[in-house]
Amino acid sequence: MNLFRRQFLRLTSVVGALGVTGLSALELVLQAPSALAAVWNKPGFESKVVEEVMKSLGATNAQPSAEIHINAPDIAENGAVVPIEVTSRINNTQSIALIAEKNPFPLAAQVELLNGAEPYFYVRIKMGQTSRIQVLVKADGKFYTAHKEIKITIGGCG
Amino acid sequence: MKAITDQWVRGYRLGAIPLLLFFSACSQWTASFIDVRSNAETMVMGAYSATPELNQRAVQDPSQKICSLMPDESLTQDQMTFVTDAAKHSVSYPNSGHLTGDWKKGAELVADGTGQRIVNGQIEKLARNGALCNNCHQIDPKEVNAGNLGPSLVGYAKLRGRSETVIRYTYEKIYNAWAFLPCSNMPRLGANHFLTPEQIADVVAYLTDPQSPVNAP
Amino acid sequence: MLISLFFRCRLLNKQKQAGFLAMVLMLFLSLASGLAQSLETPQDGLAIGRQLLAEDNPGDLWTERGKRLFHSNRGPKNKSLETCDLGLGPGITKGAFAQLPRYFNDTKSVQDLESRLLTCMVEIQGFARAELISRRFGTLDQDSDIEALVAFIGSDSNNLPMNIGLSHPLERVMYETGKILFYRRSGPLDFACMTCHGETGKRVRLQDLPNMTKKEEIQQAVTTGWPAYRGTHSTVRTMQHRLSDCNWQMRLPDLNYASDLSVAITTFLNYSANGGLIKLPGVRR
Amino acid sequence: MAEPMKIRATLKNNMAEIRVLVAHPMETGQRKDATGAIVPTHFIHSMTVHLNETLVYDGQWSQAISRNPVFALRIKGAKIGDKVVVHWMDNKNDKRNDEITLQA
Repeated sequence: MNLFRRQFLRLTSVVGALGVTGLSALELVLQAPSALAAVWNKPGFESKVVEEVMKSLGATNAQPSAEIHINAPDIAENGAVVPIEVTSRINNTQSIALIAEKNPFPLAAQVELLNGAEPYFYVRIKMGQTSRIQVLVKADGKFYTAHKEIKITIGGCG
Repeated sequence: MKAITDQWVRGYRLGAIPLLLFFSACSQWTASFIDVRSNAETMVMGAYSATPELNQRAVQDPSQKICSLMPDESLTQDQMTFVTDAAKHSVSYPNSGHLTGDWKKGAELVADGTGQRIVNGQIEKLARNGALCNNCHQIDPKEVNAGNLGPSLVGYAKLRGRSETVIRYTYEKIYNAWAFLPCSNMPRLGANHFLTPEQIADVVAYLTDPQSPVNAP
Repeated sequence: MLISLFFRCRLLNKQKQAGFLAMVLMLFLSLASGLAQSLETPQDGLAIGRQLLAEDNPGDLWTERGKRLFHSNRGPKNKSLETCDLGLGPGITKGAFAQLPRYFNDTKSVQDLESRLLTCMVEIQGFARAELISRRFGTLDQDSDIEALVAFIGSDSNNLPMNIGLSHPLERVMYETGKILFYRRSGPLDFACMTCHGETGKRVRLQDLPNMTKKEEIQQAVTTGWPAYRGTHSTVRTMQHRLSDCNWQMRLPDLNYASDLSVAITTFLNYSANGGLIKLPGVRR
Repeated sequence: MAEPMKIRATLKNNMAEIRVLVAHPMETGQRKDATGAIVPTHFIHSMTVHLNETLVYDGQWSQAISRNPVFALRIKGAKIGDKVVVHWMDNKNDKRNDEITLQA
């Protein structure tokens, strides 16, 4: 069973028990184009603490890996658009998650790569301040991690 | 006030554009007929709709006029003397008589690129203007966000010492750079009332104090 | 050391000399490249980010929206812009940007893309000029139609060379006046355009400043410049916005939208960029 | 209401690279508008990609993704004529599907 499906089960039971309204996990799943689409990792995305994000992913024991390559600027001249490209060379990479440690909500994205999708990830994120970004890769059920410091500057003359 | 506004508007209306329309019927040589320089001034008057006081910023003082050199022009000896003399006479000093202030205050000023900008007719509300230095100069060797329009000032006092002559030169250079190099790119920060004499003294301290990161070993 | 090597060279016979020179050259190159690597300029740390940001341009979304806006019936008169003459005939957008600013007979004036759009949107679609001007620059709360239209029309000259004719006398006047304005210093900071854009390799903070007195640089600046997607603003900005922004940094009052001054400077710059291949919208910080 | 996405695809040696531009405000819930009122959180939380009928990319996003999002993915074993379908949904239940057919 993969990471997100497990979460799906856990979350739907939470939703069921608490009767959470609004953006309900169950609703999301029902509206997604495929029954396989993951449910939103609410505890992870709404957490303000990196450790709790890791817990939500089940990645507390992630091992550092040199097989995760992060291509991102050392200095970003605009915190509103920080491009981050990740390539994993770890066999059987299943998912990639991105954490900007000093953001108000550190977990920025998590992506499950299935059925031929390469262990590759690219997205642009907002960063409020200079911070370390952490990448978590799940492969063969185990978690691996790599990180990079990105300095955010105020460009222009200001 | 009203009179100035009227003059502003009238200046534009009576300006070169209607004249150009008249000439445009003629031929290729129109451009050589009309005085493009006064046409440029007319356009400046038509480009801004702020209060007369703010519009006045776009009007050139005699030194700015001289310093607006076109690529094929160079300063005459008389112009050079005029600009330099005007600059030397402009300099005033802090009431305290001290040309060096607090280098830590100077550090904040140097990194600050804001002040006196206008949006929707309003000048930005700030406690003080920044000194804008890092826009163009590398000064603290560790500052990443620094420009290079001006020379690097890293190790300023290590290279020059901090004699009274150096300190006086530094103060006056920031106050009015044109006193030393007429028409240089550097703004006349003191003479244009962008910085106060006390703020300039703080920046001088930042450049020359042995404790300042600028002069770190 | 190089000097002593040079003198030794002279003592060698010609065959050896060639080999020796090659060796010296290699030594020099390796020293130079080593030096280049050890020099840590801030630009090195920025390079990856700039490269990645240039790869995908959200400005393309503005281009698409602008195209839809151009062809749809809008405004109090419920008309499209398909009768708008941008200089090449009613509704012709392909290649129009490459020849702007230009003289228009109906308004008896030289107009850049934006002042021309204002004319069309007022005359053809019936929009109020003041209303259009108040919404000229998009904000995070409200998109600007003009920014989208400019992205579309600009991109419809892609792969064509900039080709300003200055065939009408008034265009020549605009060019000459724009040139004077480019060098004109004023304001509390004594700046002219030239102050920042007259030398190669200069930056204000971390932002590279194109040298507008050098052909290749001005071509690059104009043909890949504005309209451009501004990352910090999350929208496409136009040339009028660029001039307005420079003007703001120069501590001058708000520059009137589509003022003669702005058209004159644009005429000077665009003419100087003639021959450069257009690739719009650009991408900027 | 949502604007179409812009999808670019290149196909080389059975490897497709898909690059996507999305028009979306991605509001963090921390910004104030011109009147000083807080703009409510509004962001895409689900981004999926199907190759033909098969789910290949199952993304969950937060409000930290930049305004007008840009993302990319690579798919092995793709061929000419394959259909790539991109779908997003945001926290206001606004959603959008766009597709592209792979070409040589």
